[in-house]
Amino acid sequence: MIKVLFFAALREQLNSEEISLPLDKMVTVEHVIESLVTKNPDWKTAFSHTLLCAINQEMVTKNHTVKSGDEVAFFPPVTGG
Amino acid sequence: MIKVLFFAALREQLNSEEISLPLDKMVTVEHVIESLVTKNPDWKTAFSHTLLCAINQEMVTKNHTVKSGDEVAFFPPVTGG
Amino acid sequence: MISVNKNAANNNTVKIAIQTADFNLADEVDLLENNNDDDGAVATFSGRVRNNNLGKSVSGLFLEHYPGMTEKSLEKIIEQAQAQWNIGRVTVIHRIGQLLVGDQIVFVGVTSKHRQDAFAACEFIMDYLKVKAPFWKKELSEGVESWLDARQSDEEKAQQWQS
Amino acid sequence: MISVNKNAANNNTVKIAIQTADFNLADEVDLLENNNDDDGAVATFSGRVRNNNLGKSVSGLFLEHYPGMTEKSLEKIIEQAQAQWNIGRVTVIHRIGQLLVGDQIVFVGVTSKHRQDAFAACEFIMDYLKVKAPFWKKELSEGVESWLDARQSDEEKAQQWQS
Repeated sequence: MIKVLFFAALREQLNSEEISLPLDKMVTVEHVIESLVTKNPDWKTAFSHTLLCAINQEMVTKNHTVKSGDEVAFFPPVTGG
Repeated sequence: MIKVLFFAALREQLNSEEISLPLDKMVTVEHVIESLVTKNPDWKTAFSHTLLCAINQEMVTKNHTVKSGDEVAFFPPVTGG
Repeated sequence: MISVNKNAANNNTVKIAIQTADFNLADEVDLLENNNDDDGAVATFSGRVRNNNLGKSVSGLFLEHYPGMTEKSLEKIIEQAQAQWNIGRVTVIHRIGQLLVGDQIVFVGVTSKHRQDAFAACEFIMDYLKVKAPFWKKELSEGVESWLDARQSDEEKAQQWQS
Repeated sequence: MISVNKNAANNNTVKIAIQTADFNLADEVDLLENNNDDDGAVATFSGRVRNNNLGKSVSGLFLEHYPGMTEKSLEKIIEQAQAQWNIGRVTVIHRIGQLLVGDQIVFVGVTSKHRQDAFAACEFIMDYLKVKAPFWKKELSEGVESWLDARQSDEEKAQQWQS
């Protein structure tokens, strides 16, 4: 299982802030997005925007490996400061 | 006449903070220094150090013209801030 | 949420605070300067909610963040600054939640023996915070709430430090 | 000696103060921010007397200046900053007379709509003040008073802005 978090505009677009996803093998961030969109076809548009991803609270690129127990977060480019 | 001011280390070396100097024609800053040193031969060492000059409170170079009524100031490179 | 790491050996105290509460700039500068006679230079930046953005009038902001990751990302940014410049103490405060026009949003303060290091590290931390720290602003403008888009200029400014 | 030029049209208030008295950083930042919702960014620098300089322990400083020219030179430096960057209010305070370790010497604060302008103008003003404003420091170190030499590095840093 992995925990998947959504923030800001993405959270509102998906109307979801946290879901759990079964994970039986090591995959990439790209695969996680694919399986999210397969399960929820109406999420496709939201995931077509530029998004950032963090695994265990560290920014990663989309070919980064995800393993069971990871906290995976998707969010729009940041706008603090 | 011109008013000549000295500041900081230079003021202490010359033991003078302000003098008046007669001026019968337009000269350069370089000429002012020459006439100061001619009148006070023991000032020669102090004026051989790197010094800055301001005329009427604006920084100038040594070939700048000095005219009667000017306030001419000599001082070491500045060290504020 | 406050994290303070004190390294007694070289006076490198780091304070990171993510909070809804306002902060007092003078208190923060006192904290940077107190018992810190080694460092003569203090550079600070403070950012507040402006009354306009990209030509629209603004009445307030809501700031969301990613608890946990926010602190980690700020720690990492500060470590990068410490690696590049000879700096002493660092404070980063970022507010979250509902803010009004004129409210303080962010404070960065850096002390150093030399002003150039204090300025550079302070600006670096702000630039990296803008593109690396997980904060998001929702703007209230003329009765409409909308998430702000990231600015290309912020991304470009942060990249300049790598050259 | 305080000179305040207010340009109501674009909120460009300039405050220059040369004083023996101490100043309060929070009050100065308040003055920069008060009724200034246009400018979201405030960059500040403050310099204090360090307890050491070039390896020697320092117990105090005496600061001499050239009354009249000091104010003029600071006005000119601020005008140059206003010409180069889009900035709002500017405050420059420089103390003179006898100062002890830890005492504040100088404050520069700049507001702007954008942080980059505030940072750049603040650093520029400090760099130019260091080489153009007629202040001289006499240092008291181990019982001996001596005038400080100007630093080549300050001259070089100021020249960088011209490239």
